[in-house]
Amino acid sequence: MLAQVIFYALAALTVGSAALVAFSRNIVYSTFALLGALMGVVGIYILLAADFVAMVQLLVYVGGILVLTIFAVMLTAGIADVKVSNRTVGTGPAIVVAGVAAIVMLYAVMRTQWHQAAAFTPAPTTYAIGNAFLGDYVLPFEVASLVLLAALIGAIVISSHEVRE
Amino acid sequence: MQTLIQNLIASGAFGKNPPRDLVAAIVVFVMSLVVFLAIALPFAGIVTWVERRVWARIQSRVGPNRVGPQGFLQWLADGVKIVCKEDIVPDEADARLFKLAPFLVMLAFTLPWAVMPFSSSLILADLNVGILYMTAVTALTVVGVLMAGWASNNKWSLIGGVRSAAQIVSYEIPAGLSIFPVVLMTGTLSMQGIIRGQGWAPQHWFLFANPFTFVAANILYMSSLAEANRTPFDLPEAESELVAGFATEYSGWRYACFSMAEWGNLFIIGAIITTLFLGGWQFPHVTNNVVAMNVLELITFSVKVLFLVFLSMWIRATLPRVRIDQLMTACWKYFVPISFVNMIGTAVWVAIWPDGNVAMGYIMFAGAIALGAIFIQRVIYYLRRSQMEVYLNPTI
Amino acid sequence: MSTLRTEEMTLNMGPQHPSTHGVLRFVVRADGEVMREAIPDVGYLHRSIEKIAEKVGYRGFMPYTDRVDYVCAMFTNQGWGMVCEKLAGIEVPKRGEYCRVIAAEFNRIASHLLSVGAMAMDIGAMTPFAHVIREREMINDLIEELCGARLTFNYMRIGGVAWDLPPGWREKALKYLDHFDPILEEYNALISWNKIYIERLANVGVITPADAINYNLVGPNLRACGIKWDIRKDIPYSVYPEFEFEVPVGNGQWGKLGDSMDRYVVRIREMAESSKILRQALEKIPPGAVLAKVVRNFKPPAGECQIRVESGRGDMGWYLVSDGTGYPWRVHVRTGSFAAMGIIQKLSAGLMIADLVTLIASLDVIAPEIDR
Amino acid sequence: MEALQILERVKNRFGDRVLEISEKKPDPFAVIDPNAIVEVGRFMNEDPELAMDCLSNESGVDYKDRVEVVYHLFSYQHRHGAVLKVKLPRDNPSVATLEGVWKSANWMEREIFDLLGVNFEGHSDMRRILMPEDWIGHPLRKDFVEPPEYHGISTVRESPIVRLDTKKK
Repeated sequence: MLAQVIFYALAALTVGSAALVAFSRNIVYSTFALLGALMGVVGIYILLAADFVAMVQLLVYVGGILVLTIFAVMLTAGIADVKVSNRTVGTGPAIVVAGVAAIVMLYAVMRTQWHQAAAFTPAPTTYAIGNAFLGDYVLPFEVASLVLLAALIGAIVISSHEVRE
Repeated sequence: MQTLIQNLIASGAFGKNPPRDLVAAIVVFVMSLVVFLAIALPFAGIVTWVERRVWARIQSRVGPNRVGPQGFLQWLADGVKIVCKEDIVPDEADARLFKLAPFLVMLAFTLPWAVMPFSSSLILADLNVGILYMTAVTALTVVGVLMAGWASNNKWSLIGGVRSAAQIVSYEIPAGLSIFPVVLMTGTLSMQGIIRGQGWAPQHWFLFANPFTFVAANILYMSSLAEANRTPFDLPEAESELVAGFATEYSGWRYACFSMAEWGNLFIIGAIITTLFLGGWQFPHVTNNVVAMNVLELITFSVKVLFLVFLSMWIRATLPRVRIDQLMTACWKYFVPISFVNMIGTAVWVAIWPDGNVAMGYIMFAGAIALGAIFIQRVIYYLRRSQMEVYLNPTI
Repeated sequence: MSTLRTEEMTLNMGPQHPSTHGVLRFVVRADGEVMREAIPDVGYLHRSIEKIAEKVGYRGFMPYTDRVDYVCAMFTNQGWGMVCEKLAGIEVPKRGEYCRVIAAEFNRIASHLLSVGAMAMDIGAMTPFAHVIREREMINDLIEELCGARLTFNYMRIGGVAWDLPPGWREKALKYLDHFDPILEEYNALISWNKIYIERLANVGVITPADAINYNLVGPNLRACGIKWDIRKDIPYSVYPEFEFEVPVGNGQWGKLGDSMDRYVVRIREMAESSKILRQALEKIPPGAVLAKVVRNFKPPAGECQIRVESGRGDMGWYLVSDGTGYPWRVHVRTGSFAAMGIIQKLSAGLMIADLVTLIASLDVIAPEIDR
Repeated sequence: MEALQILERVKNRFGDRVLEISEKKPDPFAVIDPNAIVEVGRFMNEDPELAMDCLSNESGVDYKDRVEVVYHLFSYQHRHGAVLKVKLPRDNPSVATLEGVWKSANWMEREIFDLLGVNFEGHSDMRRILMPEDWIGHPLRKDFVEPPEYHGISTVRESPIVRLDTKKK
């Protein structure tokens, strides 16, 4: 019961913040609303006893990606004024796309045979995640690392090119 | 209220043992409050007084010495004064975000106290991912700072906020990477687990476990200073350039929130480094009395942390501020690569000596003592030289 | 990628800003942290001292000269005294000149100390400021005993100085110098050879020698560009030819010639030289009168002349036009800070905002001296 | 070179455009035709024997019947100096700027413009420098009368010694 209350509260926080991100006319509000959405996800992870993932979510998404996003937004033209706002563009096509996506997802949700997992006792997940990464899933893990490495090198090449110009 | 709780119990909201779980929840809540009100807030306050006194000593001044014995109650007086001040929200500011920002900063300052390992039993929650939690929640500060910087609608504040964001995001990488050598050696992320992996004697501390951890400890300390906006990395609030950076437009208790978080963060920095590298609360087992042991451990932990806090005050009083490009260069060109080397080096070291190398511990401890002796000798040399009694004005 | 364009930000720095040394204002156009341009806006401390001179007469103007540059007021005193003496052909007694030199050199040390401390504060270190103020207070104590004032001295008169050295003052001054010389070493250990200081100052705000002359930079700012030029040595006045001292020049040891670090180091070295001059002056000071006989209603002959004094901020030019009455027809002071401010706009392009602060500090501008 | 020799050299070069040479002690000076001041300045800057590389001082003087701009030139190379003057009419005085020869002229000319109202033709940034932008008049003119108030701030003191007790009503 309490778990349900907390879950719905967190879900409301996540969805509400996400809606604010989408609908706010102020780009800075949108960015800061992301904080609520990401924190809601952190809460849901904790509720699911995924302690490690929750912390990584907090560290990477809130501490890293969110701040980078804000940082990028702060470099937008005219940002020094608090009354910054952004226009909505392409409302019509967006509604069509969103509608189609909603229908597909609803269909999938209805068709899926949901089964409830048995009650579990919270246990540390760090070891399990570590073992999974370097055991069963070592290939995907390494491939992902390689992709990231390539992206890093690409970023360095592009930025050094810019500097030379 | 009572009916609500009874209803909640009746509905099974607290699991199989309603009264026990409810009590546990309330105890945790009250303890958090007590820890916050009884430790975090006074600590942040007292540190302001200590800092001003230490600073004054270094600058050959007296410092605040009027309120209470040796001016000890100065922090209370300042606190009362600042809370009584008018809380100004500038007309042109974005009032909502402007008011929200101090809370976020305070949140980031409060959350780490939950896993603060004061002693072997005095810890609110020995989280399985304690050290990760600590670094993750302190990262929330930057969101508050950015919010304050933008919402103030002051260009200097905005520059302060953007500087702060760039700085904290960058320095989180070497700070995070410097934690990994210790995690590699202990195989746990729990605060207590890391402390239990070390001994009470300095040669058993992770600081002296191998050369890589020693470097990692130094990088972690410097990066933490940068994350906490302390000199020489206090660019976001550089008085001489940005006036007070993101806090320029704040006044009254909202400003107090920022400064309190800043000073309280010193304790958190000290606690992280003490836990990871300085043996935490480890104290030789001198008595079987649990309470006495805990008190001794608490004292050990506090002394180590306060030494690190004092060190940061010393640094602040001595060093000038670096420039933003130098700050970034130091991080990306030096700290990050060195941190990676530390990680790999520690991994190799652990592979060769899985149980650690005690001889190395002794050697490094001896080396550290020698370095410290040279340093203290220099300090005494300059102290002697500046000893002087020249008062030219006959009226003094 | 060429379409990517960042927005330029126009910042208002000052007049109430902690590191604009009084009330200066800069309009800074910045691209992020890098400045495109910093346009100085002065005049917030304009009191029309030159106009006041036309109303208060020759003797009455002496206290006003203190306010031209309150950090080293002895030199403005001396400048006004010298320009009047030159026009009227008054000979200052030897002891009077010595008193002037002693007071002025003490004031130069105090001025440079303040400059060094304020610079450290602008870079972000608070401690050096407290330390230099401690030394400066002792100098102020000495000068207070000499003339009764700590900031706006009004010590000199047309034809000499107001009072002779008090009894026992000479010994005190020498004792202070014994204390000061090692302290200077301590400053070097604390500030000058600090890695962060050098990194912050070297290669910042580089002025070429040609620019320095063209923009009429004077004093330590000029010497830092490698030009060995000191009014005390090259257009000797007062009794300076009787003393042995070096003229420190910048050598670009830490970066390019004429950068902020050079300006800083020149000031530190000049303090040591001033101390040398002071020792010699205190040793050699002859007995006699300190004030020439000047008629009470001082009226120089009609005419005009200009003199140059080496003040703490460098060559200070006093231009006086007299019409033969008891009131000067026109007084003009050309000060070092005024010229130094003129070059900031040129230097600021491409610097960072933090560098502007150190640049102002290294040029050692004093707002009242700019505006007068 | 002595100041008089310098002025003679300028006189030889420019003839009657050097209107007058005053040998009066202590600082002799030459009065230059206002139309020729830039040429004279450039010559004195570039001539290897004079090499006046520094405009040490530039000030304006109001003589009630005329306005003079005084140039104190100086050579770091030869360590000698000279004084030039131009005499201008009191109504709308105007002279060419020396900014192109010596950069230091920029601010000093702005100051003269601000305080004495001399217009420098060709100056890159002819704005008031010390006085506020909206100030009326030029304070160092001899006939300048201080306005009684500026933006509602009174500049007049009723009596040199204001007795506080008598002011209270």
